[in-house]
Amino acid sequence: MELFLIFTIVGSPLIAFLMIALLPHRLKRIAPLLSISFIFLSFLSSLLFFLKHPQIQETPFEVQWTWLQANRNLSFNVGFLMDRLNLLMLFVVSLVSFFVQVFSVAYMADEGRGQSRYFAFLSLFSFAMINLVASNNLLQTFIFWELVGLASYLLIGFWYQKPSATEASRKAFVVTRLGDLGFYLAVALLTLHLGNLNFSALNSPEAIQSLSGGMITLVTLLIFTGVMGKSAQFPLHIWLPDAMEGPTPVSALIHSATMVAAGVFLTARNYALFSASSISMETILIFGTLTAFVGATLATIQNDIKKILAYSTISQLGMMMMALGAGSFEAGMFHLTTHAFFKSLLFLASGALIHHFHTNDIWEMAQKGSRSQVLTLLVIAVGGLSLAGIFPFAGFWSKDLILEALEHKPVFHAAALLVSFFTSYYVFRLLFILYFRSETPHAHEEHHESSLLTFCMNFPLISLAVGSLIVGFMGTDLMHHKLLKFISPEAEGKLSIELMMTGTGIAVLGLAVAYWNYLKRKIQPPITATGFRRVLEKKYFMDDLFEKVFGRMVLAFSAFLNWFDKQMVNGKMVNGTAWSTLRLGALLTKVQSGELQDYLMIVFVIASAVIYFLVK
Amino acid sequence: MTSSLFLPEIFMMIIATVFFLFIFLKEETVKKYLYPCSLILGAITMIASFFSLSQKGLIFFNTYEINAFSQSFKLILAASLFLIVTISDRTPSLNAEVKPEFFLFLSTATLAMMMLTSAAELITLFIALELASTSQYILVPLRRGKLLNAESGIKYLLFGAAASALTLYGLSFIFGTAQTTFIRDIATRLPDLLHQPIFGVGFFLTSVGFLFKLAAFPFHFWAPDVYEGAATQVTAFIATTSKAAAVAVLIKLIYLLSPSSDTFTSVLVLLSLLSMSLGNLAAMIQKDMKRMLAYSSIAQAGYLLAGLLSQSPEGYAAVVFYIISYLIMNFSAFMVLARIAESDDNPQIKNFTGLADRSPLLALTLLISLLSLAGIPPLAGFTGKWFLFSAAMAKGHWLVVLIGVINSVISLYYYLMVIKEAYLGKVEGNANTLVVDIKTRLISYAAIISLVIMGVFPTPLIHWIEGMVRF
Amino acid sequence: MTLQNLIFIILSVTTLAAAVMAVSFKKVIYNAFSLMLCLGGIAGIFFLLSSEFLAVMEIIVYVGAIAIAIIFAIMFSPPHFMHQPERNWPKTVRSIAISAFFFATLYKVLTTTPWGMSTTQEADFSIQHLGKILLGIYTLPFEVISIILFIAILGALLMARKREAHE
Amino acid sequence: MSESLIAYLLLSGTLAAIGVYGFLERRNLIGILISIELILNAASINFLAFNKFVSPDKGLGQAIVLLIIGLAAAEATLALSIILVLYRGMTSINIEEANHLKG
Repeated sequence: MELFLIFTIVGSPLIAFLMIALLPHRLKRIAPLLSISFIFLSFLSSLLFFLKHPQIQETPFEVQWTWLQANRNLSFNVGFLMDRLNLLMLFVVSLVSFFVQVFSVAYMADEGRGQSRYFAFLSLFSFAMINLVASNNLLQTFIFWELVGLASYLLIGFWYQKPSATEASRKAFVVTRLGDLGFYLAVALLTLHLGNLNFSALNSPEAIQSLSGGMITLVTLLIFTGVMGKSAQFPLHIWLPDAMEGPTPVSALIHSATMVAAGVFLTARNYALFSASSISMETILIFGTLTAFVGATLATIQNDIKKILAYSTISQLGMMMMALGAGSFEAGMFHLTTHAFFKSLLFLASGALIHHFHTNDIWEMAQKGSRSQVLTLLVIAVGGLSLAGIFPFAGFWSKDLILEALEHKPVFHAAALLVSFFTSYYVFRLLFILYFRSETPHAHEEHHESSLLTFCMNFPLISLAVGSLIVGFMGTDLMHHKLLKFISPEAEGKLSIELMMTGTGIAVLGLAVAYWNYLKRKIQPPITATGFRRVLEKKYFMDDLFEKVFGRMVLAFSAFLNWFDKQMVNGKMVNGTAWSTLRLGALLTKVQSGELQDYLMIVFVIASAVIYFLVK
Repeated sequence: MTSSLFLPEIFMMIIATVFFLFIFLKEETVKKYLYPCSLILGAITMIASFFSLSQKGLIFFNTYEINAFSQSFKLILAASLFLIVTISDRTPSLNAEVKPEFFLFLSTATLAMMMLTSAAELITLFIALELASTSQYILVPLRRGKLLNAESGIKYLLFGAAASALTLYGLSFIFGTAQTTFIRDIATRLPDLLHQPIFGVGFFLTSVGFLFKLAAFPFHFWAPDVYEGAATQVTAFIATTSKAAAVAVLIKLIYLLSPSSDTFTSVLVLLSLLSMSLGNLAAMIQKDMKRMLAYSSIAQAGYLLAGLLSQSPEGYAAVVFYIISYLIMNFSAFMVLARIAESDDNPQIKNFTGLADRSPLLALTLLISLLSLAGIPPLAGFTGKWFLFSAAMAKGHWLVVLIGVINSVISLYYYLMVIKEAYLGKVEGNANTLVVDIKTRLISYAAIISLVIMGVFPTPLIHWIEGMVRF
Repeated sequence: MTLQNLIFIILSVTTLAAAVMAVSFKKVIYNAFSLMLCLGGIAGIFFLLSSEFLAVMEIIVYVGAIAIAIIFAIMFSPPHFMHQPERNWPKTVRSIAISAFFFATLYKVLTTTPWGMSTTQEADFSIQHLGKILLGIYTLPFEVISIILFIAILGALLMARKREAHE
Repeated sequence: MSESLIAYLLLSGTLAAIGVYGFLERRNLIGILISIELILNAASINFLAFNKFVSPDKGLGQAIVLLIIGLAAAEATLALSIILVLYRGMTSINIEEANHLKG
């Protein structure tokens, strides 16, 4: 029975994918139905599994078979592990997938024939992600890690005619592969040194003892490069904002809630191994902090709603990493869970706006009368308040847990507070612009969407909004730390009142600055990129010292970071690698000149050289 | 009875004769019967090879050795010929009047390759190689139309002639030092011979002819030009069957005669590294699909060499496993290519646009075969590479494994370009649906399933192979 | 210096000189005639190596068939009074360097190897013995050669037929 | 000298090197074919020299050379016919003009 359930969990999206892929043309229309019902089946099965094994916390369930038997005592296994960590992830992945797919029915309604392709890819992605989560060993995880990357690549480039989409998918691919190279090496090293890649074996005290300290550091850092690629940690974060070229539901599912969280999950999965190396933990903490900071500051000056959310995702991923690096496993995973809900909610809501206004620009949305979209704005507010960490929304609880974890590291604690400030600033900036700066719509143009489509759009929004409200409470005293205990039985999760006050205070500070800038002073939308400078030079900036210190610094510093990001990290470091590889390829084909005798010269020279070498 | 030992070859010869007789028939008759006839004959040879799997013996005055290794390879060769025949019903770039000749030369080439796997004597080996080459020299310029056919034909022939001249020169050195041409006799004298560098030189020069067939660096230059210039079916034959035969011979030669000196191994290491890096890098900028597959096959030759250079039973088994999976994945890529090819028979990568809309099955076949070529788990290509690299790693060839892994990463780039075209591209105007006949459907399903099964449950196959790679 | 040595030297010099001419004259027809001379010299070398039968075969097959076929082909190809391309000196120098490198390595290999000598006394160079070998251990290659010749001729015919079909 | 193996081997080596030179330098396809014949003949000389001085069986090398001569004939026939096809196509038998397939 357990086995059957596990197979249903991991297999149903694959069945959906294959069925859609092989559907004859006439039946392509039922693709969304197939996709949605199978992912729901997957969710139900994991729920059922949990209900049958409420004690899963104490006794994880594991099955495995031998896959590759090599000569020595080295073999690779295929298997599934069910413990509290995966079950949590399984709930998150399948539930968010389900909502996103329902939403997609409405969002992609105009796509025509492409729709079945879209749902096939979504199913493929869900399959890969669920298997990544359910794997019981590192190699299998790696395999699905790659498959997840492939699905993401296909979905980012879904709107193929747009050159920017193609470019973005290529970039996402190249950058994440760059990180995966490290992961691959880590797998190879661990295979060689341990021979058993099961997570239970990897994280056992014996394995950690058998490896030298340097080896643990090396391996964990190599795994972390993979994590950096997938979870968009600085400086490999650059693919994520570009990945917003994909359809918005895709961004909601992959680039905010699930795939990018895979890196955090992988770190959590091998937490014992990571904890064994203090250098690795420090590295994670430092990179997490950098990422959180860079992401949050960059989010403050974007005008594209998806870009705001993308940078915000980067920053939140950095926060999760900070929690992990600081040694608080449960805080990181708790934040991952709450983040999955409110961020997918935000993305879907922004998708609804984009769908309605046909633009990504928040200023344009405001011009076209975003105020009229009451429901959408309401859920954005729920998600945004949660993201900003305002009591009593989900993000509040998880963020405070992170702050608590950082309590004994003053520098990082300060950095986290700074990040909270920026977060709150850009959230309120978004809300203020969309609601208070909105013009009243001139005419009430009727949208003749069918009621089914309206339902498909609203149902996920409302469900996720409710989720964002209640999930937070599951980690609190009120609910006896249910979620936290679920993540880790030892979790304490006591929140000190001072910390809660600082967190809220910082958030309110962000609100205040946003209020000053966008409601009081009414900063105008920048006309062009250079127009931005003009904003900075406006006289009324000087009116208030408070603003001079914060408002201007925030904007200028963010602008500088944005420039640095675009020019240096993005241009030279990463694209340079891809570019030079391609150039090398072009150079090599120069040898293939089409002249037979040029070929033969090389042949004879090399043959003679080999002979010379052999006789020497 | 000795003739039963020669069964698969006899069937090949009968087939060749039948196709020869077809030349003299009227064109309508040929049109009607040739293709069904070739399918039946191909299937029969496959069955004959299957039933002679367990035979053992020496014929032709001990120059011809029948054993599990040779018989298994004959089955592989017969199967791959059968596959090539199945996609030869619609040949846009071959004139109808040369179809019988096309099949005739295919079958003589396969006959020669079967002989290659059994030859226990170097001259027999060489002559069989020449028969295989000669048949392929004719197949390449058979293509009609542009001048490219003659150009690729002459390039292939002259390059091949240079390679076989070097082989012959090497053979003369082996003959001069070992004083015999029987492989087993040489093997018994190996301890004496290994002192003499001239034997190593002779061995290397001899292997040039087979490295040429394998398209390994630096004997690969013909491959892109010939792949592009020849008809798709011929290209598929050269890319799959011919390589399998070359691999069989190289395994045999290295297994029995390998001067397992460090210098020889380092030569192989160098060739392997250069093959895979050059192939993958050059493939990235190709527009023509056949040319891209040519470079990709050069890279695959590099991976195969990585298994050969380990010079261990695991390595040889890995090479055989890989060549079987390579045959399947490369063949299915070519099958899709042949279905796509319309009038000019040289599909560009952009011709794959919207394949998923035109024919979901073909697109899926292409996806699986290309991902397998790139070595994405859990497909056969990955498992094969895993065996290859773990054999190389066991002998401490870290560099090869590292570069191999980096190369797999690079290769994914250009395979994905095609997949992206197929799955994300939209056909402009009205997308004409590709009609996929039942035979293609069956082969597609079989290819997909076997690639997945070989990837997920490789153990039975690898056990069978380990039993067969023994002399 | 024995007569045999003298003959060897004369034959070698003739062969090599003819070979050089066969690859260096700009007019192909001269190359072909030089090739015939060179092959004749090689036949003489075969004779010195006690293989009279092969010397005869060399003359009959090579000089009589292959070289003649080449000359026929030259007759079909552009007339030799047509414009001859100028010598490409960089390419010539490159080729000389490579072939010199090739020869140097061969020289090194050949001169450093201690060649074992045959110990058998009764040296049977006879045609009868050759025949026994051809129909003995070389039965299969001998048969395969016939297939090769057959398909080569068929292929050549096919090319010719194809050409007609095109025009 | 005529009784020393090395003299024959060096003769054959020189012949092969001349063949290699012609192979790399000649632009005329027939010239290239001639060069191939030179290399094949060099190998034949090798075989016969080894046959005479090294091999215990004096028929082996001769048989091999006989087979090589047969092969050379087949190869030449085929090469010439393809050359003629090429000539019909581009009214030239210059190998450097057969360079459309590249990259």
